[in-house]
Amino acid sequence: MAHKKYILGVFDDEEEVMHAVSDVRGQGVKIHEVYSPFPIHGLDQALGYPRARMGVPAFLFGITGTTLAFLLTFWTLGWDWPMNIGGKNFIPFPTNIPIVFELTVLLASYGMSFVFFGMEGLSPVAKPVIFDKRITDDKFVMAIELSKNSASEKEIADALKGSGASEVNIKEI
Amino acid sequence: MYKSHIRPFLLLLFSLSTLSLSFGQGSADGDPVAGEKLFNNNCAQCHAYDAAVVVGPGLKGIEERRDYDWLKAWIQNPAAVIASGDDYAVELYEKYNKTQMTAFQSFGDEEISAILAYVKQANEAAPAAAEADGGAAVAAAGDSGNGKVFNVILVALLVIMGLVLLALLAVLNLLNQLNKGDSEVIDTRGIGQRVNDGLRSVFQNATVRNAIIVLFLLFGAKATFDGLYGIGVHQGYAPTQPIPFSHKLHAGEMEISCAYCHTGVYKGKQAGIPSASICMNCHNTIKQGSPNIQKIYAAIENDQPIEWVRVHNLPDLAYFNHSQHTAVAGLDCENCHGEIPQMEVVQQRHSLTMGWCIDCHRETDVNSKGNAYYDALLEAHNAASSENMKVEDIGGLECARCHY
Amino acid sequence: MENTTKKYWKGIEEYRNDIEVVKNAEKEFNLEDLDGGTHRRDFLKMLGFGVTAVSLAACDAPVRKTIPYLNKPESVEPGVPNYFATTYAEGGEFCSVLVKTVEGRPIKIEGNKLSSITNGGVSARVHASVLSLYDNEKLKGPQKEGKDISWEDLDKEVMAGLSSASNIRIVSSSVFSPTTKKVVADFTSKYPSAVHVTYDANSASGIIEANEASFGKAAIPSYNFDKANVIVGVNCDFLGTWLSPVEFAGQWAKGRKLTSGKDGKHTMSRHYQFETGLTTTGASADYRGMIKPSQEGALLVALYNKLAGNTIGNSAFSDELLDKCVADLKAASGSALVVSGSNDKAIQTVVNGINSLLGSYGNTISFAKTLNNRQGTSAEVAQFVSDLNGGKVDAVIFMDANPVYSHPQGAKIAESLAKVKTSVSFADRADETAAICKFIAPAPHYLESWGDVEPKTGSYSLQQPTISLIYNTRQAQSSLLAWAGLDSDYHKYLKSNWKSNILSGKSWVSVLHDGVYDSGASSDGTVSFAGDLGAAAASIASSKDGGLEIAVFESVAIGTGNQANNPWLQEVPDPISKVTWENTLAVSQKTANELGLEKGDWAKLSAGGYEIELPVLIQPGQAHSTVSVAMGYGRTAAGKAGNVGANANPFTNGVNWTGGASIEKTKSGYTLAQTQTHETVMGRSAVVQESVLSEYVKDNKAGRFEPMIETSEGAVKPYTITLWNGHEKKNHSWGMVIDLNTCTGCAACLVSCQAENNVAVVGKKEVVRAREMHWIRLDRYYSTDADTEYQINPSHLEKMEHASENPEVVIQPMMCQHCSNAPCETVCPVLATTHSSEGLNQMTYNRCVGTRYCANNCPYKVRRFNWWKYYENDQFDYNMNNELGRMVLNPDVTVRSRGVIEKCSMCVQRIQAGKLTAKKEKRRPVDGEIETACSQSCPTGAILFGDMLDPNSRISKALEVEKEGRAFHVLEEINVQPQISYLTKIRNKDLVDSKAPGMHSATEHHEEEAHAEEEHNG
Amino acid sequence: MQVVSPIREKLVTGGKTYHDVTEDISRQVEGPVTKEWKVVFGISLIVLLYGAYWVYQTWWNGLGNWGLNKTVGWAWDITNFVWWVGIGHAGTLISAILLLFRQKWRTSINRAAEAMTIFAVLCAGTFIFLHMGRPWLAYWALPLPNTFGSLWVNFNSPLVWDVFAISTYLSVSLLFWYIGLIPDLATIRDRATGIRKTIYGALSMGWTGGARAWARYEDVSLILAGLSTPLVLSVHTIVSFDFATSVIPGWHTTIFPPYFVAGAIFSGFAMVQNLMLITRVVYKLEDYITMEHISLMNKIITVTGSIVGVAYITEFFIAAYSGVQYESYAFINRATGPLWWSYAAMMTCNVLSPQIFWFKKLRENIVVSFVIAVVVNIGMWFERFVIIVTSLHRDYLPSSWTYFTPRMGDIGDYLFTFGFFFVCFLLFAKYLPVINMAEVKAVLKSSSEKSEK
Repeated sequence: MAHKKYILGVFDDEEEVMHAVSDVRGQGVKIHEVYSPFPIHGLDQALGYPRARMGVPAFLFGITGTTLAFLLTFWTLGWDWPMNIGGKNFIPFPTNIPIVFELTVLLASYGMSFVFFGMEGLSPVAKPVIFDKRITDDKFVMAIELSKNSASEKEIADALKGSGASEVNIKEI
Repeated sequence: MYKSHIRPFLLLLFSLSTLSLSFGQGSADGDPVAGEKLFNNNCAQCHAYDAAVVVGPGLKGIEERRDYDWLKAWIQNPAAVIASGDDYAVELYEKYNKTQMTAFQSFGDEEISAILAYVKQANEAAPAAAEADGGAAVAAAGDSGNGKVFNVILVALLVIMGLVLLALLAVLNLLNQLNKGDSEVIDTRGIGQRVNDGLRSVFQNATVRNAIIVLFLLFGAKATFDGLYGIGVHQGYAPTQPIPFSHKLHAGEMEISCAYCHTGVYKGKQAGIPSASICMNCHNTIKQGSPNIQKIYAAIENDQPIEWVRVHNLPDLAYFNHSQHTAVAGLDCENCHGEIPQMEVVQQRHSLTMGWCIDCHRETDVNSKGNAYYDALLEAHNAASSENMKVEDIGGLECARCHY
Repeated sequence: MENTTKKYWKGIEEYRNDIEVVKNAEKEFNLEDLDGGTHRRDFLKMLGFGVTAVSLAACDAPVRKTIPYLNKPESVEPGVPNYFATTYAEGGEFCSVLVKTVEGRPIKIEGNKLSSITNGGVSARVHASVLSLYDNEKLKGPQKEGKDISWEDLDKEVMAGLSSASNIRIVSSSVFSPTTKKVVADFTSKYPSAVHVTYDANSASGIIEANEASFGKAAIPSYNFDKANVIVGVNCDFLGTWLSPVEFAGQWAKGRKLTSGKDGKHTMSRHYQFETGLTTTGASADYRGMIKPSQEGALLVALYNKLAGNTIGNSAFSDELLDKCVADLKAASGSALVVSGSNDKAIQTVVNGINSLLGSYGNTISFAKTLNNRQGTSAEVAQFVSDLNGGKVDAVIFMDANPVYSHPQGAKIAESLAKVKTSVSFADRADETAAICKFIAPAPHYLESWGDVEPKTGSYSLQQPTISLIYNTRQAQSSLLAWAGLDSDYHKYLKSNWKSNILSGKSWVSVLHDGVYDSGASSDGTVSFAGDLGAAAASIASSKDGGLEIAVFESVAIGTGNQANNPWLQEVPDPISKVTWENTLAVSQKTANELGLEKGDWAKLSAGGYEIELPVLIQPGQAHSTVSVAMGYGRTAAGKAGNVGANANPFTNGVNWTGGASIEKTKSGYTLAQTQTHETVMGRSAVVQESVLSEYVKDNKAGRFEPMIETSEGAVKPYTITLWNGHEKKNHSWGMVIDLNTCTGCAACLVSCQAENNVAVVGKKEVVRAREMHWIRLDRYYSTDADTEYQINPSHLEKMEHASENPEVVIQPMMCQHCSNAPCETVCPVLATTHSSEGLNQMTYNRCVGTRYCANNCPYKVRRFNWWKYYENDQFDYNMNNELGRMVLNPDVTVRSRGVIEKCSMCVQRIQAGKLTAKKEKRRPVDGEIETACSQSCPTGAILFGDMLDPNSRISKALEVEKEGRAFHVLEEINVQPQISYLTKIRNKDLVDSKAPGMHSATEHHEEEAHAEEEHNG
Repeated sequence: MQVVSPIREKLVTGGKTYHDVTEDISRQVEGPVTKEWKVVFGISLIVLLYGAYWVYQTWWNGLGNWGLNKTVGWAWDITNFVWWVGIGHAGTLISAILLLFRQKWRTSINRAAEAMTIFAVLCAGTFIFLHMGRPWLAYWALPLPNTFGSLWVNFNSPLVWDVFAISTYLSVSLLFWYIGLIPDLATIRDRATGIRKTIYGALSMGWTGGARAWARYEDVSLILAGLSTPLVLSVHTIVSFDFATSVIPGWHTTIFPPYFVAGAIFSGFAMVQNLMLITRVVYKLEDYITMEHISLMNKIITVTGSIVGVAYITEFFIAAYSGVQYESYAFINRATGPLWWSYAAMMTCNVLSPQIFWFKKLRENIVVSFVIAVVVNIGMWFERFVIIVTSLHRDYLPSSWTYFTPRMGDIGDYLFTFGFFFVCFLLFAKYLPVINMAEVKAVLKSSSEKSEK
């Protein structure tokens, strides 16, 4: 497989990288991704990403949990094996509400998290592309894939330098 | 779930035959219903009610052959009748290999006339009964057939699943190639190689690999789970017994009633393992020479009971009463023990797990007919429901029915 | 164990081989208990149908062997119990019983309803006797000087000794068996020097001697408590231990039963009790006075004087209560009964005088049939002791007697006994006396024996073996016959004696079947009093106040101590003090304060040169300046369970009390093994409801506490408010009605339940930690002097915790209430406890994971947790820790494993069995056919069990009238809807005298104050 | 609401740069274990092993090793359970609620607090198993299909609710904690070599720190916080149902849910305070865990302590006002009965002792803060003991009234959980970053104009 060539602009400050993003994008350069040691608010909008809608899977999984919990409690004690428990009705309502709540939360949180892991390809066996080891320390890296841009390597590197990158590196992956 | 659909049918047949029997008029003033029970428990292992010879002569027409007083004397103490030099008695004794009939001293007029009434009535009703037997056999055959059908469906499903998998792989392979954009390139690999490569590429896909790992874990967990629940379930257990007693011979061919040896089965909690003395009722004359029969002799001489191996073991925490299921519910032994009369070596046919018990209690109708205990219950049930009254409906699923 | 298993069963071939190995001891987890090896097979070969398990390989199915009978007895069907009628007769106590045997082993004692004396009542000790059968500390065979000997050798040596003896004594407890008497006579005719000495550990010598002097009849008459309208007991625990308590309790209860409704019985006897220590009789009495033992005589003399209007002697005794009592007695002439438990001839003479004055003879007392179970007199015992000490006796045989332990001069007897040339004991173990005897010819337990008794003239009761001999033992009668040179087959002897002397043509088999036989014989019962009252009064007057007096009493559980090694009995809480596993020094709070004693102290009690050290019990109702100590404890050779407490017999002094005692505190900080530590009911009228007769007559609901819940529609009854639809009971609705009026707290139900339900014994240490396992308990509440009106005031609540000086007592049997809205069921996470459609709260042990939430959430605190494994555990070395002791286990009830909850199941195994019987016979169960262990054994019929849906059952009928009367549910206001109803306790007391909660407000305030003052003065 | 204002002290002092943050916090993960760590770990391990001996005793021989009896069926076991669950509330609460309220000061402490939550909940879970008579059958409390029929579980039972609540809470807390750890694990991965790189690499699940991932990450964190907040409140509510739904006077109280939750926050913050103060000294993190943090924590402790105090008084009022004899007796007995000393201990430790934080001097005194936090935890233990034991030991029928005396088994099993907790916490502190580097970096500027290069 052919290696892809990336031009990396390394920044020292989150504000600089924010400015750089609009700068670089303004010059018509397609940014592959911006990496940072911590979340930078507004960066995703600046990069033109759609809003992260993690609430959708959370809601779907949550509603699944609610349904499952109701079905489980009603079916087991109401239909499968009704038992006289302390003179109460066979169907455990509303005494099943805590169960329903807990299962809703459990499924929502795990479902959402696993969807997140899946979307980001996070898994213990994942082989991440690390452009710069300092990303997780104190550097902010803007990666630009050369092949996806019409501009030349030099142009892009200059653009990066111009918007405040402390270094510009090139990496083939 | 377990073959329960034939049970009502059998029950129906059983009750029909009983019904027809009870409507027949007995010649003697005995009660043929009581007589049937007595006959089955005491006589049937050596005598047939018809003309067939089992150990002793068939009883068809016995009242024509001998008068009542003679019969009474004979039943109560055959040895005395033989000793008295009665011709018929001595002849009988000689004819049947000098096998002396067991004495039934406790039988009075009531019992004897009841048995005689039953014999007579049974012979009259024999054709009907034969029909009933046939019906039952058919039902049993249908049942085992069902099991096979189920297996066939399973295998078929598996095959279909395999085919679907192959098809999917092929599609995937095609897509893969299209994706690579080299569809025009003529694939020079052999078909085996292609499948191989296709499979490899599939397995190299992280998602597929993860999915397989997850599936494997799930199946592993399920298998462990099932295995753990299977601990203590000994379905199919068929231990070797100290004496290779054949139920097929005794219960099957000889048609000895179960209750003759398992004396407690209609009376109490345990069916009971027969004492050596019960074996000796017949085997003091029959097959004396067999080395296995000699073991019984040895046991009696050495005063050392035979140590049988229990086949059906319920945990001690479960209370099971045979008489509840036999005498009250009217179930056949086969319901739980399988087709014992066909078993050379007795085997535990059912899982005997609680789930198995519960399933039966959910699906079995209460044998409420003619039992005043259930009258009010039945009335209340029928008023509220159009379905038959199941064991479940009278508390058959409650914990303290079996656990206390 | 390995070596002994074989020995247990040696005698078995002689009888039927019909004993089953204990199957249920290995319940639940213990599948691989069997250790293989040949000894076990040998053991099993002699047994009948047995189930056991050998684990061959860990993964394989455990091979369970099933061993059938070699030759099955016709009467035995594995799993189907058989019942045999027999008779408990030990140490002068008797009871006609039915014995439930399963595969040849007796597992439960039930009352024989055919008996005209005990009427199906059974006492705690009789119930427990089935466990004594399986005591593995009994002798396995005859012994000579501690070494095993064969019966032949023993016979030879004993006969040699007897023939050379010139002065033989047979010492036995009262022999009321006609055939045994004949055996003794036969023996005596062979050995003319033999003298039969009747020695009762707790004798009624005083009554016998007084009756001889008063009426010329050296016997105990029959008492009819049911015919008495006024009963006066003076230190006489006739409901617990005196003479024939099961019979008396039944009679007494007849006079105490009340029924509500228009046509109900609204009368009851009035019962006065004057006593030293608080007994179950005193607790059940309407009026109770506290007297010192030295005052017994004075009280009776004063009573006589007041009744007769003339003076037989001076009496310093005066008491308001006595005056009241006199008035009532006078009014009830002809239907009054005065009894005294004293062993003093003079006192009993005065009692005879009083009874004859009241016209009791022929009415409430009858000599037409005498009570034969106490025959010993102190004179003949004294003669024997002096002969023995004087070295005049050269051969002595002890039969059901243990004087070295139980006689006040036991130590001296032991010394002299060692010098006797030939001494034999028939004891089942090397007890205190037998250990000193040269020979022990162990007699089997009564359940292994033939025999007969004639407890009352013309009323016989037969004994038959219900199990073959467990050890190599021989009946005492057989031994005596053998030594007399006769055929030692006592069965044959008994049968022939009955055929020729007793049966008068009746069938032996039918009598044996029934177990009892009434010949109708009676003597002329008319008597006229000819006692010397003056002399008696003079003798009484000479006995002076003894300062600190020790009263020795027989406890309900242990009695005279002959069954001391019975762990069931040791763990029975005393009906009053609730102490288990030991005897105590009971003193009143006032005396304790004076003597500087406190709860938790141990003290040394000494009098007449003898001293014992025991824990102190502060006992409400105990007379001041007295100490009560139970006899029957302090055995040294009873066994592991029995050697507890201290021996109080030397204090008996022939009359059960000693004066001039001193007490000295030795240590403190001890916790008594009490099952109930709180004294009062804290004014909780939802728990105990009581009233007095006069109020009850006016209003059947007197004393009832009926909680109402305020709603928007006004006040409604609690059960009308519910969130749930409830579940209809269609088939049966099992329930109980418990009459607080007739419950005496005798603990028969408790032991019966323990036997029926395999309830574990936990031992003293665990009782101290409040972990006893009993499924039924007898809550005992004392009244308090504090105002019982509830106030939010800590200091007042603290006052409510203290019992009155002489409290009124309520005893309330408490077991699982089988609530229809059971709080325990709701909280169980795993559905181990659910409700049946027949109203039972079902506890499924094998589902239980042991969170104990149910126990916490039980408002009645009736659930018991298995803190340890109580079987096959050396930490709990009681009956469930040995092969033999486990034979008593009921095969129909699971032995609970460690870590599960258990509780009263309302004997569901019996319900199921009863229903099955009915189903087999195609009918509905008949009322009374199914009985729980507790209801069945209650001598007073206080517990009534039945199907509340069966309109013809006794319980339905009782509830029908009592619903608007005495029936109440405990804690009705929390709306758990129990299946158990209680009937209010009604005392035949004047309203002003009542201490019951709520009764105060019914009377005028000043009256109450005046009365309180009176109480203090009295 | 706390708002970061210019006059406030900096959240992180000492003028740290991003790299300093990485260095300071990764140092302890990467460096060799210190002597202090070894000593403390050794002690914890000894305590754990000693406790394990008693756990073995209770499991092998039975619950008889405890001081329980027929009347008091729960005492130390459930007291410890509720206590640990209560402590376990602080972590998720700090992370979740403070995240929702955008309280930035949480960043320095949330990691340790969440870890503490998990270990505390595990300790609580230990008691769920320990208190069972037959713990090997604990799985019966789960609704698994089985060969018994299938026999299910009782969804009416608060214990089943507990099973669901505690397991959900543990799972979700673990998830929350772990998701928070991922970026920091990546930091360590990128600094590490060899096997450590592999391990931390696997643990960090391939985190790269891309903007898209961060955006989703933030969203996930926020939603998880949103889910965890009611979850946290529900857990102790459900734990309180164990008591509130029963019929036992003293337990049967509707005030329990809020009162338990307040108590849980109270004890949880106290425990966080304790651990924080220790970690701060041991790992020299004074610049991250500042006096501001300590002071804020103390204020919360005072507030929740007072809420709990109000609840205690309300209970008494309700008991008296209800007119129910059993109810009012239960409370009078609490305060004046045989176990009055436990009530006194509870009142002193929980209600009175935190009031000293009204004084700023004391609030900002580290020793006082530490001592009071310990006292509060003792007090909260007594609170549960009071609720459980005093209610049980004298309930409806006076005949069953008993007293409770602990035995060695009670103490040993409690020690076991202490050993377990500290061993786990020390391992965590050694092998994982105790402070959320990513979050601290994000707030570095919240208080400083511009981080120095």
